[in-house]
Amino acid sequence: MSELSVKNLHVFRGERHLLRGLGFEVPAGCCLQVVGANGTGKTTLLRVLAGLLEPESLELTFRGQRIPPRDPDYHANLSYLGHDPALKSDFTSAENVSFNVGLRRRVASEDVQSALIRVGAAKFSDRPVRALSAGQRRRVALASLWLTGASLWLLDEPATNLDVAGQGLVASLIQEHLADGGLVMAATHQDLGLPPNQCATLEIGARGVSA
Amino acid sequence: MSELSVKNLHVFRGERHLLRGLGFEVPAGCCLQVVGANGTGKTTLLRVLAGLLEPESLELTFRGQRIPPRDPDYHANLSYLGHDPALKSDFTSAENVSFNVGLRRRVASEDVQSALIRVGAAKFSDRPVRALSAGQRRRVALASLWLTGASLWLLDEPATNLDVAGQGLVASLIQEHLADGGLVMAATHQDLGLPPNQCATLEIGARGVSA
Amino acid sequence: MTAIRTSTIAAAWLVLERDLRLAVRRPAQLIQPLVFFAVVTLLFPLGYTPELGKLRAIAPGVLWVAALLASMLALESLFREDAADGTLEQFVVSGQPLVGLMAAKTLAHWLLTGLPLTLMAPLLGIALGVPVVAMPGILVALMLGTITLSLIGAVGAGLTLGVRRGGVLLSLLTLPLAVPVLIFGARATELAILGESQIGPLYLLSALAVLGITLAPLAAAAAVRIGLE
Amino acid sequence: MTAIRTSTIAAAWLVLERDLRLAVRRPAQLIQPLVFFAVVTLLFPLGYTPELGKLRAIAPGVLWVAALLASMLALESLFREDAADGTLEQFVVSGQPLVGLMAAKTLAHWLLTGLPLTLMAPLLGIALGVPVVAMPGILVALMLGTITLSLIGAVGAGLTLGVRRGGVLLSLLTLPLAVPVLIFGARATELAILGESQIGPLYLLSALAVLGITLAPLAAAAAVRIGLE
Amino acid sequence: MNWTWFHRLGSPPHIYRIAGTLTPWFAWPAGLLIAAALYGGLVLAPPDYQQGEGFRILYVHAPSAWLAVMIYGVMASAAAVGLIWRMKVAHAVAASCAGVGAWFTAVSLLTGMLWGKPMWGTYWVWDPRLTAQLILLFLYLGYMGLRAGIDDLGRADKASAVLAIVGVVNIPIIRYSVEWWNSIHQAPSVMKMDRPSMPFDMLAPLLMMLLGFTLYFAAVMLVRLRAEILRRERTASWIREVLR
Ligand code: HEM
Ligand SMILES: Nc1ncnc2c1ncn2[C@@H]1O[C@H](COP(=O)(O)OP(=O)(O)OP(=O)(O)O)[C@@H](O)[C@H]1O
Ligand SMILES: Nc1ncnc2c1ncn2[C@@H]1O[C@H](COP(=O)(O)OP(=O)(O)OP(=O)(O)O)[C@@H](O)[C@H]1O
Ligand SMILES: [Mg+2]
Ligand SMILES: [Mg+2]
Repeated sequence: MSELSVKNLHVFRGERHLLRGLGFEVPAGCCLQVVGANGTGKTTLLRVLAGLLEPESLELTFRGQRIPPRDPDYHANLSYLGHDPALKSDFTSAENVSFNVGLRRRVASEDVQSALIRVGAAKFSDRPVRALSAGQRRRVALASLWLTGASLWLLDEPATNLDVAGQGLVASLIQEHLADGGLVMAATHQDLGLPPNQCATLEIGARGVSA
Repeated sequence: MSELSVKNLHVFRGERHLLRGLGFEVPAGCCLQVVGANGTGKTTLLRVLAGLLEPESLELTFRGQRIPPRDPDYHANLSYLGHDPALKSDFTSAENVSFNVGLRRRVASEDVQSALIRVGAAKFSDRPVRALSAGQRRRVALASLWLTGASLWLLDEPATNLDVAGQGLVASLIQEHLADGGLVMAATHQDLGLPPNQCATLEIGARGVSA
Repeated sequence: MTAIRTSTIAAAWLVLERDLRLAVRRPAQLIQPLVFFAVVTLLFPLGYTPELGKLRAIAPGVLWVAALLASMLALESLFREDAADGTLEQFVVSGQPLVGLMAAKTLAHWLLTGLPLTLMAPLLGIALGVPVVAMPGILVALMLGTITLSLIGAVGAGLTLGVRRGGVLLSLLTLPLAVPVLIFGARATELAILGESQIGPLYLLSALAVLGITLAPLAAAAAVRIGLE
Repeated sequence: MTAIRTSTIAAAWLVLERDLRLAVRRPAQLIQPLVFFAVVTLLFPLGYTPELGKLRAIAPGVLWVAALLASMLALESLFREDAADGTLEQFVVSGQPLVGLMAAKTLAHWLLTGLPLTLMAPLLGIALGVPVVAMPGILVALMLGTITLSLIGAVGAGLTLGVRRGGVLLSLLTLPLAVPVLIFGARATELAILGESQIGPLYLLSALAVLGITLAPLAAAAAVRIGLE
Repeated sequence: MNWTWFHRLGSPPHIYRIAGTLTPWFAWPAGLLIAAALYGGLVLAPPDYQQGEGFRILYVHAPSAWLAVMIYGVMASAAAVGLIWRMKVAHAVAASCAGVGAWFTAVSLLTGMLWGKPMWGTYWVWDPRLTAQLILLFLYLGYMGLRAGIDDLGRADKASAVLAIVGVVNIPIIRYSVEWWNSIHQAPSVMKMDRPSMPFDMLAPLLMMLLGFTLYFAAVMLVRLRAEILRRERTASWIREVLR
């Protein structure tokens, strides 16, 4: 049975009808990799599902339930990682992660530490984020994502700024999450190295773009 | 003969001695790919060479001339593409490119148009940048880079946000630039597809990092 | 991983605590509103006259202009930073009611600017020749007024996020919205200086504050949601 | 590709033209300082007294303080956006003398805030009981004074580039430096209202403007360079 | 010309040592002078024929007011040296001056206010000197605020140096304009301070106090400088030797 199903998704950006009646289904334990050329609407799609953008129309079903717009229970179950990683530059990585996760669920500081170790951010976890490089920040953002415990991950180019080891880290985080029965939608051109039965590809924009 | 030679480069960030006596040479028509794990100092290196960061010490030679800090002629010969693409969201791509290039050299609007065509940005060149996707913005930034006519390109993760075709575009822009006798330093983990005689690799951070 | 969801109250508290902690990270920033208030106050004698007798007459206006300006300067940055680094996005995605989070941010702003300004006012009042007996009345008026200014400011700041989307007109509305606060506040201050009863304007200031507390977080949340799209 | 390098003048002109064009695209930014100017100025008749005779006495101080604060309020946006989107980086990398580009940005700021404020002053002056004959004198004084204010402000804005939430700090740095402008400007305005000769203060205002024009762009360029590191 | 002395002057360990050696040479005379001046001022000097005993606060008030201005000059000069010759120690000197200068300014303001209450019946009057002194305090606070606002030390040094220099250009202008402002309004200027014919037994303690305060400033500045150097160089190897 599909955990997440999207039907009849229409989105306008400016005056352009960007996504026209898009529909797809994602079963539990599966990653839907969203691909398409620049500007076809990958980010738009993820932001709509994250509730950041209001679509013209959308029939969204999650775990068999019709999801109305701005449903808090649905939101509690999803985690969105966009281009801006929501890090306060005066705080350390640990402080940032505790805040970002704490907004959703109670979290102990040991959990935060172990998450930072998991993403390879332990070395610099006591430095303020302003003194971190682009890739180091990205890792801290991944730690928050991992720790929220949400079952649906919406990832927009998660591997940006990461080195080769970091790209492997993203792949393994996703694999682990899928193994736990989670759901991932990732807009990325990177090969996630998933077995074919765990990974579907959604190509958007072939038809959907008018410009 | 080497066009660009760097010797004795020392950089501190905060209290950490990040680059310790780094030195290298780049001949004309050659691309130096800067690699290294996240946080080893790739961005720092490029910013120092672009004159945005003051190093503790640096002996820089370009085309056989010792370059003092803040040398306008050196700057006129280089082009830097960093994380922020210097685009005004209220301007169209064409307006942005004419401004960014115009700051350095006179440019006709046909040249701007042909540059936008070259990077695949013609379709959306009349839209304000705020209505562009991440990858589309990146392409506009590449158009400025290409058009400045500077001989030394300093590129920090130029392929970020780009789709597969866009990554190919970056590689081909670099190749063309090298063929014209230009010089490129690019911090990227992407394979640029250059013949081995045109591409050297500088791995930093193996030793240089203390944290 | 056991996941105990954070309650709305706890989430709002977290936001409040975070904003205060961010401010404490830079203690210099805590003092700045106070010095700023003093600097603005200084400008009026310099522009007008050094005579305390005459200054007393414009003291209410001076104090309230300074309060308005401090509120405006500090508020814009409060939201802009959160918008730029993606924090507001995460607020929306978190599933926590945005209204509560916005209320917390507004409260943090008031604690960091409105309250210190209020407490500082007596000192500046003295420099403007205000008699000491008037101070309690001025304190009460500023306390009520700055709360409303923070609330109005939060809506304005939310709206400026979405300025591009045609919120132009709305963002210009917030300043005029502050005008009633300024008028009643200045009037209350004037009455306090004259030693007369302030009941009327204080009553109106409280009414504005109550109205603000009920409506502003809702409006701010709506504004932020629109601004992010 | 033939590469005719852009001359410094042409580059500065480009920057100026771009800032003006950007402002026209986003009229809200243009109007906000004006609304602020009006609200602050009109607060005094509302809060203080409706008697034109008394208002006339405070008019110079009020006009100048309001102009000073409005100009400062608009300052923050002068550099912040350019710093955030990487434009200032490109200025530094372009090899064009930063001083020229900063001078152009300052001029743009003046054209977008100082000049409109000046042009708006007569209207507000009338509301404060200023006689019409005084207007030309007031216009000249404000014109000269706001130029210096923009110049001082550019230095302050450059210095606070690397400071998060620098809005309040910016005003803390610039307001004390602007004291002479305020004093001479208010005096010139007072003399204009009294119908006396303004030569003295206008002369001093011009001297300040000349000093500012010579030194401020240098300081602003140095500040920006430092701020980007 | 031999510049080695100049570069040695710029080396932190060298300055650290010199500062350590010099401190007592300033501190002791400062203490003695201040004690003597206090005795002379509070005990020996005759009460003022107009102001009675209250005038004795002058012995703290006037020297701190003078010092406040002087220290700003020192600070700006050090900042300029740091900026022009890229000398980090000079920046450290400027940074160590700011706090002391702000304190002297505050002391002059506070003693002035305390004095004002009996003299003028109010704590505050918009007198030109008072106003200029207040603005000076704001300049100091702005400088310190800017330093505190920038996290990178090198950037904080350079940015605050630019501010200090801009400020020093402005101080005379500010003083002049404030005088001018006040003379126009002819406020009831109660502060009649220009009395060239001050009797010697009133003047001598004043001058001693001024010298004492200056030496005191030098001593405190050096102590703060040492702390500042330690903070900045905490990763350098020579620190470990010094602290051993
Ligand atoms: C907040 C209040 C005050 C401030 C900020 C203040 C400020 C100053 C300053 C800056 C100076 C140095 C003068 C110069 O060289 O230009 C000074 C000196 C002096 N002040 Fe004050 N003052 C204050 C109150 C008073 C009061 C109430 C008196 C006594 C009536 C007074 C008497 C003097 C005298 C006698 C001198 C030294 C003589 C001189 O320099 O001419 N001050 N004060
Ligand atoms: N402002 C700063 N203050 C102190 N340290 C800093 C600052 N900025 C960066 N650093 C540190 O300097 C090091 C190098 O940063 P840099 O951005 O050059 O890395 P990078 O090689 O580009 O990494 P990435 O692949 O993540 O982009 C990092 O370890 C970072 O933590
Ligand atoms: N605010 C906006 N107003 C109007 N159109 C917009 C806006 N934002 C984006 N668009 C347009 O919507 C389309 C989809 O944008 P989106 O960011 O979703 O693309 P994307 O697939 O994520 O591209 P990329 O690979 O470059 O990130 C683009 O063509 C873009 O030009
Ligand atoms: Mg995208
Ligand atoms: Mg980098």
